[in-house]
Amino acid sequence: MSGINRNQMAWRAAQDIEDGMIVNLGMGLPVLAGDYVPDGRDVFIHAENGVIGCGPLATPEAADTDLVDAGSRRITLRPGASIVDSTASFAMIRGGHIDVTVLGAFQVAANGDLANWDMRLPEKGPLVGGAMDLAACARAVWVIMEHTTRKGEPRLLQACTLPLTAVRCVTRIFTDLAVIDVIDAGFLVREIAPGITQEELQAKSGAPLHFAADCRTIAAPELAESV
Amino acid sequence: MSGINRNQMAWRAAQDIEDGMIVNLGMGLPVLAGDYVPDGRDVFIHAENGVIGCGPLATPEAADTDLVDAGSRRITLRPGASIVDSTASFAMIRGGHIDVTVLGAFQVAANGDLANWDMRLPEKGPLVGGAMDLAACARAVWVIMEHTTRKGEPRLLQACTLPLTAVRCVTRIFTDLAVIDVIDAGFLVREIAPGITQEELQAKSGAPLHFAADCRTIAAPELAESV
Amino acid sequence: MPIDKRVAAAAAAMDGVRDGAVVLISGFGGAGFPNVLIRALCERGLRDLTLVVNSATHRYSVTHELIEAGQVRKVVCSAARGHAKGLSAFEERWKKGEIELECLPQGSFAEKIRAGGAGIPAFYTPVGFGTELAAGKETRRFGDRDYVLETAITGDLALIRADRADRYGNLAFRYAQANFGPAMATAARLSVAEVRIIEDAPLAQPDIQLAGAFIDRVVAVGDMP
Amino acid sequence: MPIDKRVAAAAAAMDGVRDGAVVLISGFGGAGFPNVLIRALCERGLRDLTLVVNSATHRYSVTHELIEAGQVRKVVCSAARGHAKGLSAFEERWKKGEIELECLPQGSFAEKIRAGGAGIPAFYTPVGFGTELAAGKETRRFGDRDYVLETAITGDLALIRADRADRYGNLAFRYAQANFGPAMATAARLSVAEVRIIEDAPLAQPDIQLAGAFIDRVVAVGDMP
Repeated sequence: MSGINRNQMAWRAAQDIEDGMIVNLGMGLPVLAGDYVPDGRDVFIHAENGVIGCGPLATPEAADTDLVDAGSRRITLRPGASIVDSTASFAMIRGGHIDVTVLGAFQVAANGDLANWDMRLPEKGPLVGGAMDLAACARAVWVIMEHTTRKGEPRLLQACTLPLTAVRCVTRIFTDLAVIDVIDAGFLVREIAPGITQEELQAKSGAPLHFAADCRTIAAPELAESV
Repeated sequence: MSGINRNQMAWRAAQDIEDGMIVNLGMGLPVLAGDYVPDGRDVFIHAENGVIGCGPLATPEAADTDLVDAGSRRITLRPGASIVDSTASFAMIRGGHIDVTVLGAFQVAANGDLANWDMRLPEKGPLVGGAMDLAACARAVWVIMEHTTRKGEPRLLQACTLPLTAVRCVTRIFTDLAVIDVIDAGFLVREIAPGITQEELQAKSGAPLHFAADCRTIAAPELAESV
Repeated sequence: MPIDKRVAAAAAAMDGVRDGAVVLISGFGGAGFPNVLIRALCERGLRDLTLVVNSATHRYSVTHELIEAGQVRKVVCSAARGHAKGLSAFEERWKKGEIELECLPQGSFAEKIRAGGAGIPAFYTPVGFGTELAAGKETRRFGDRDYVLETAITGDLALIRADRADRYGNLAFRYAQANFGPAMATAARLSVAEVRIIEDAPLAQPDIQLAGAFIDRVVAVGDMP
Repeated sequence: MPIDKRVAAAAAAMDGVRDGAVVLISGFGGAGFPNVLIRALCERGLRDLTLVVNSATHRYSVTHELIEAGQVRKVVCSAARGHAKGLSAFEERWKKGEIELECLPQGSFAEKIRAGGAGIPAFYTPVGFGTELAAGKETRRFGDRDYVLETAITGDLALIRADRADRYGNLAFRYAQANFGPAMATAARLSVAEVRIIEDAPLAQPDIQLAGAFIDRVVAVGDMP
């Protein structure tokens, strides 16, 4: 039971990014989703450090120390991009001006609670960054994550056990096994990876799953897993 | 008993504006004070609409609809001037970044309470503008006003009878008859207009006056009263 | 589909605005009045509007046309007094009890709008404490000073004026033209800008003073009349 | 006397800074770190500093030099984790209880500093509600949502980096260089900027992104090393 690969997960999330949206992408898989936004959809990617309209990564020759995203990556600007300071950038986030944020996560609860910032690493200091602002205030909060931990423990839970990022915020989850909405009744499976049964999915989840009447198979193209 | 004229009042207030200060001037006499800042003192005049560094009024040929002060006067910019929006302009005021504001007033109380925004005109709507922000938050609040009303009633009072602009805010008052500091004990007369006795000044004031040990005569140059 | 926020006419820029709308209107000190948009709004003939505007009446603004047309139920402002000798259209109706008035210190007016756009439901300010404009408002002491609790303002529609725009709705202002405009654009559900000119090319990044993210529609109207 | 905020050397720009100072330091995402000023501060050999800085440790910043030198008592930040495999200088001292840590959501961190410079003693934000970062903080419901009360941050010293300055302390930033700098400059008693270049002529009005009113001293340090 393998599910879809990480590039396919990013691809699948990207399909739901709508034309004209302002989108904030967390590090890792969410940023990768940015590369798979379908052609013809005009999207502004926001970075917490104030860039409104991130373009592709800069080539080594074009790289500029001052033109970076929140992950310190040297980027370019898309046409129509602008840049504001941190106060204005977070005013924009908190004020509900980000249409969707796509975040990584450790755990999501059936009521939409999100835990994505603190794994309780005993040796490391805490790092919250803009995660709480984005999770609490973006109009839609989507998560991309593996359906279970490496040890096989479920990440979809009745209640999160790790420290929360924000309460009742997640609206959609893209995993290697399914696409799941969070609704009042809990987890609603919309799509399921090829070859996975509903029973198998439930067995890998820590809270009851509802299945949409029109629940279908995730239709992702073949995409080689990046190294 | 005439006291000094309005130009001399403005001149006198201007002498206390220090080198390097950021100053906000209310309409009328306070703006006039801006013209009398001694040569060689480098001052930035702030206007509530966001201009930091107002220059002289524009000539009719140079006048620009978009380059105005808070009183809708077409102005110029001084070297080094910048302009911010209203939110930032009032953040600057409220944050204590204006060294001194010079305001007109109807009444000042012995505890520094200021009444300068509402004369209770029965026919007119209220107009507070930025007066409360400036009075409550500038580092120093100075008032230029006639010592009494046209009817001869005192404007320096034990307690204001008109609606307050801000409590305990005024630190210095320039009238046609005196220069008065507001200290914990009440009004302290620092300077007195030529030919006015302490008894005459007290008679025209509605609260006890203290007189500084070194109280002296206001030394204003001859300045013709403007028409 | 390439983003394109340009609208050909001011009338079309008012599509969807309804009776009872809360309308934020920029302009201060004679600069930044979106007079073409205010007239277009007036022509829709709506009722029960609330205007959030620094001056209820200003000699360079045409808000009085909305007021004279009986379209305004309430005004939130810092200045409600006309310049002329007689009563302004606003003052006349206000005195008769036909228009409700909320008068605010100008900095609180600006900050409440900024809060509305920035997801801050309420904040404390020292301004107004001990005055009748704070009557009935909650107060609280922090350190050795007293503060007034002010809540956010949001609106259904923002009308603002800028100098230049591009198809993305990015705006550049001249001199003191911005004033309340940038904050208002962040605080309204539908934000419309009138500008002197819409450039064919995107505005250069350092020239952009308000991100197009906050603007829904932009209309080129040429110079101020 | 003509205003002139230029200082010849970074060391002189630290004049008057004392033990126990609360120091606001800009920089985020790799841009806007005032590394020359941080080193100059370090060379003063002060004690018990509180650093208000987005990242306790960042691979493009030299705040770790202050930490390694034992000059830091407390860090207020949104990111307290090093990039390297091992413990960062901060993490090591924090684990030993030698440095106090206040970790904040980044937007609350920014807004608290903005509030400090804008005369707002406290504000409500939805961010952090229901999380351990809001533990012990006052909460309040407005409408159908719960909010956390956050109080202002002010400092004794702000160290920020910009691209260009003039004698008045006016600043222009490049791209994402501004980040926390403008807010920090408004919130500190003494605000110092390092810049690539100080122009002889005043910066043009539309180019000024932070008014010199907020800057006390400016030092030209050339390009980032």
